[in-house]
Amino acid sequence: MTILDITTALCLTAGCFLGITGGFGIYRLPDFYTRLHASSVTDSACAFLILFGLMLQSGFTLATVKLCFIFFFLVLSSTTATHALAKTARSRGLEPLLGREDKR
Amino acid sequence: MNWVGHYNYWGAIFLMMSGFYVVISRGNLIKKLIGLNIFSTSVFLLYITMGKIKGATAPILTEASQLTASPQIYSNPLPHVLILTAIVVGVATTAVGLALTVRINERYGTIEEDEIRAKDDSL
Amino acid sequence: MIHLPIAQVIIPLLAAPLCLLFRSKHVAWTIALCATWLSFGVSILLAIHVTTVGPLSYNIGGWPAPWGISYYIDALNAFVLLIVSGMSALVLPYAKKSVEIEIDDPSQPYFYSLLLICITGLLGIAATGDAFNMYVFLELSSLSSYALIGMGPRRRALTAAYQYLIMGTIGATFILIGIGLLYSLTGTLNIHDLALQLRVNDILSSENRTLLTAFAFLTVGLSLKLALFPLHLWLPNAYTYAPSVVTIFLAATATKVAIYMLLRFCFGVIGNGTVFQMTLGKIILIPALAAILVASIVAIFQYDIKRMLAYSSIAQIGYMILGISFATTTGLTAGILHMFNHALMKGLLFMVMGAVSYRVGSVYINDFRGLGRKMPWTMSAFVIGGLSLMGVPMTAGFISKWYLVKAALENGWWDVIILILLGSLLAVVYIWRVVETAFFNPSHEHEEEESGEAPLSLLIPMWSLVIANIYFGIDTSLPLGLAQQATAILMGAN
Amino acid sequence: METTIDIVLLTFLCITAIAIIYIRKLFCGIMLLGIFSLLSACLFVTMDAVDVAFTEAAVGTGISTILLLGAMGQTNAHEKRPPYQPLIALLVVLVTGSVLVYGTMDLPVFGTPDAPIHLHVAPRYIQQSPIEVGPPNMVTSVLASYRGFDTLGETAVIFTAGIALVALLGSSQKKRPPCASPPQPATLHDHLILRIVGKMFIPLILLFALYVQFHGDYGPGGGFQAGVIFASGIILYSLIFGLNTAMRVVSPKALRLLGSLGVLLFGGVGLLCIALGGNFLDYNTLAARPVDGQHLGIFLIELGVGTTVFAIMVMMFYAFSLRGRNTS
Repeated sequence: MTILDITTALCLTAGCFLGITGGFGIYRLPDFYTRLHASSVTDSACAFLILFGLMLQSGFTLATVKLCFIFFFLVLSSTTATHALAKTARSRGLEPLLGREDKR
Repeated sequence: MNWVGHYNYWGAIFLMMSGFYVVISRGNLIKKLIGLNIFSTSVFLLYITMGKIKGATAPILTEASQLTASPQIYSNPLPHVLILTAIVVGVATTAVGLALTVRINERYGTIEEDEIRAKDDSL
Repeated sequence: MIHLPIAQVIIPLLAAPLCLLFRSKHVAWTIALCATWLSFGVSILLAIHVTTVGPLSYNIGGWPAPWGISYYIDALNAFVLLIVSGMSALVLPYAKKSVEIEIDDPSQPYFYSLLLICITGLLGIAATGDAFNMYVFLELSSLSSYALIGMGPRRRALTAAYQYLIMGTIGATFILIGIGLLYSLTGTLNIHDLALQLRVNDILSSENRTLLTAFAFLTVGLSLKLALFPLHLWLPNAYTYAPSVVTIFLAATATKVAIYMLLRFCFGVIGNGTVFQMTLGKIILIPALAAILVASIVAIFQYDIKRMLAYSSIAQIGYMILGISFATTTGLTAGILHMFNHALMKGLLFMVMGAVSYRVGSVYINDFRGLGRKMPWTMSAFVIGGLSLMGVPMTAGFISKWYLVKAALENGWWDVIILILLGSLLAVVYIWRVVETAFFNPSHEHEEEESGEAPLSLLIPMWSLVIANIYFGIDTSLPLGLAQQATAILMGAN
Repeated sequence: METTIDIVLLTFLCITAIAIIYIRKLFCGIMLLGIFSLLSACLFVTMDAVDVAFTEAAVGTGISTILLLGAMGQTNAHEKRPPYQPLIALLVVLVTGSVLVYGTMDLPVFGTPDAPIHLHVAPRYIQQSPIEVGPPNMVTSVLASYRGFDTLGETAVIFTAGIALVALLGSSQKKRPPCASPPQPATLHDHLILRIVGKMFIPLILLFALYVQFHGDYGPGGGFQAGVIFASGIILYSLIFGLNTAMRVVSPKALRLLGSLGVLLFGGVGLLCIALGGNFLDYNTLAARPVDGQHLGIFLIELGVGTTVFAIMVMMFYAFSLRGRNTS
């Protein structure tokens, strides 16, 4: 059990935890915009932690380069997707539920 | 406990049957196609299950495997090839089915089987 | 010469994309015509080769049989290839005029391309010696026929095509499961190797549950494809609403090819005289008899004549399956022979329907009033086709019915013989209905528009089938010889 | 470990399937189908079928979903409750399922190395294909060489689907009254972020497609997957910059041409082999050394497959979106 392994384990555990939190959030949070927050947790921190954990294991190989590519792709695509979702929801007239006193 | 080893087949069979159920019990034309997709994907699962060997790797020769002394076990590549073809057939069928659905919707104004039948009978 | 088996399939396959390269419908039609006649020529050469020299095998890619895909042409394959390519060669000259009024101009190249692919698929099934390759080509032919049916002029063509697509795909998936289970038992996909491995590994003699299931799935899947009685629901609509040309072609060939697959798997793979086959024969006997009776009775009550003929097709498929279910030499010969004869007569009858709808616009029974005088050639072709369907001596239909009765006699199944004759009697009833309307009922007075005889390009293919129907009713040596050879191969497979 | 992942994925798949049965919103159903495909792709990876997983992910989650959504957008997004109790359906399914379970009783246990299918034909593929054919990826050698004819059939199938779609959906376009000014299609043109990110992504997607096309010998991939990915690049382009722009980049006419040419290239290689004295698709004849010939042959037919698949996939997308625009 080297220090690398321990770091990997920590990263993966944290990533998994965040992933589960994200899923739980999507299920429990009340409206679209808050759920968007939950899903972006999964998209960003969770994915990053898991990828980083895996990179530590693969060392300086082609696999790491590929993981880097995935990371790069995720950073771009997930942020853009979230943006597109939010924008579409807004332009279709979906009102946020939280913060409106009459609904709560 | 010989039969427990078949769990993977049974999982595939359960999925197959749920797809089959959707196809024959639902009246919505798109839903039927969704069911058909599940049905065929699960058949693919059945094939791939047959080709798997425990402890084997994907049937791609790597340099690392050539260096080791012990001969590497590979899973059977033939089912993979068959399923690659079958996936293509599946998506082709789905596409044609959807094209028909779109046309039916244009001519009948609905994609529910019973409503279509009612419109045909009323003529 | 050695490349004949592959040429058979590859000519129409490559002609299909060629059709699309040129926008013109005339060019597309010409390409399709050339391709079908070429492949018809190839199939004749193949039949000659098979009868004189013997079976022909061809390793695609140069890989020997169980590893690569190989084509294997014996008498049965050659016979089916002859039916399919012969019918397609007759249908294409017919298609030109008929398609012109039923399909709009920009779609015509696509139509011919799809038709060629459908032909390719059916030829591919009949030529290949590889179970999975069979599945691929089965899907190729089915996929194109869904689209072809959906191109029919009325809106119900779409629902018919959709229904066919769903049932056909379920059938194909069942076949895929069956092939997969067979593969898992033997490790091979080549049909002859399958038969060999089943014997070598002693799977046949033991009551192997997987083998039983594999055949159950293959049989049900193929029954869906060949429209055996309770699974026939897609057929009447598909045949009724498809464009005339497609109906002619599919009615004459598609179900026959599915029957060929059934024969290949049930006799070619598991061999003759096994327990499986006996059970299978008994199981498919009931739906076959039910098909003959029920479908014939339903046919009597149809007003749309195309639909009537579609139901009659289901009944005729019943005859073929009946012959197979005897599992005797005579029975099989009868079944295989009826594949050929039914292609001749149903092709002819649907060609008449195409000509009528070309001139009159629809094929309801009322539209047939007085047609006997207006379109004498067309309607007399109908009469001859009808006679052949009933099984009157001197027509092709008689020969297969005769062999069927003979097979039943050998088994001593008197009740079956009575049912066969009853089926013929019912055919008399529904054919007579049309003949009576056409020849003895006066036409509508108010209808003054001149609907004369069908154009020559429709009449010539039609009358070549008339001649074939009579010729093969008198000189039976060609189909009977091939059918007997095929039977000998199937029965001697063990 | 493998078994655990396997069981977990199977459980997920079962849950998804049950959800699809119950859910009535078609949109959710389609999305769940995408998830189903992705999960089964993962399962394929655990069962060593990487090529299959790749294709399933590209087709099941990508193209199928796009096509289904395209069709749904033009029809109804909600499924009505069936008017009858589907008891018969349930019965049929139960009978079929139990027959299948009965049939698996005599199958070899999952994962045993001495099952018949591992003993008879496959060993030659595994042992000889690197020598006889060349590519380290055995799936590619079986797909393109040993069973190359199946692949030709597969290419023909996809070609058929494409022309069937055009024949069915493109036929009655002329009957519609031409609009004086083409209505502005709903694109994401005003979305700055999407446009910029899209511009960054599309070249990468196309590059990746080419990598998959030419790397298929060494890793998972090949003509089919490459074609699908290339097509998805174009589809993304048309989503962002509008259908009209995309159709100026890749016109439907060019697609029809490419689709036909791909099949013809494949068949042409086969015919060339005959001309050079071999059997149909016998690549050994293509070069002096058999292995070189195999290499060249596989390269060419993969190119044919890729071209056709790319053309037909984009063609299908165009057919659906043009139809949608005309009806709306």
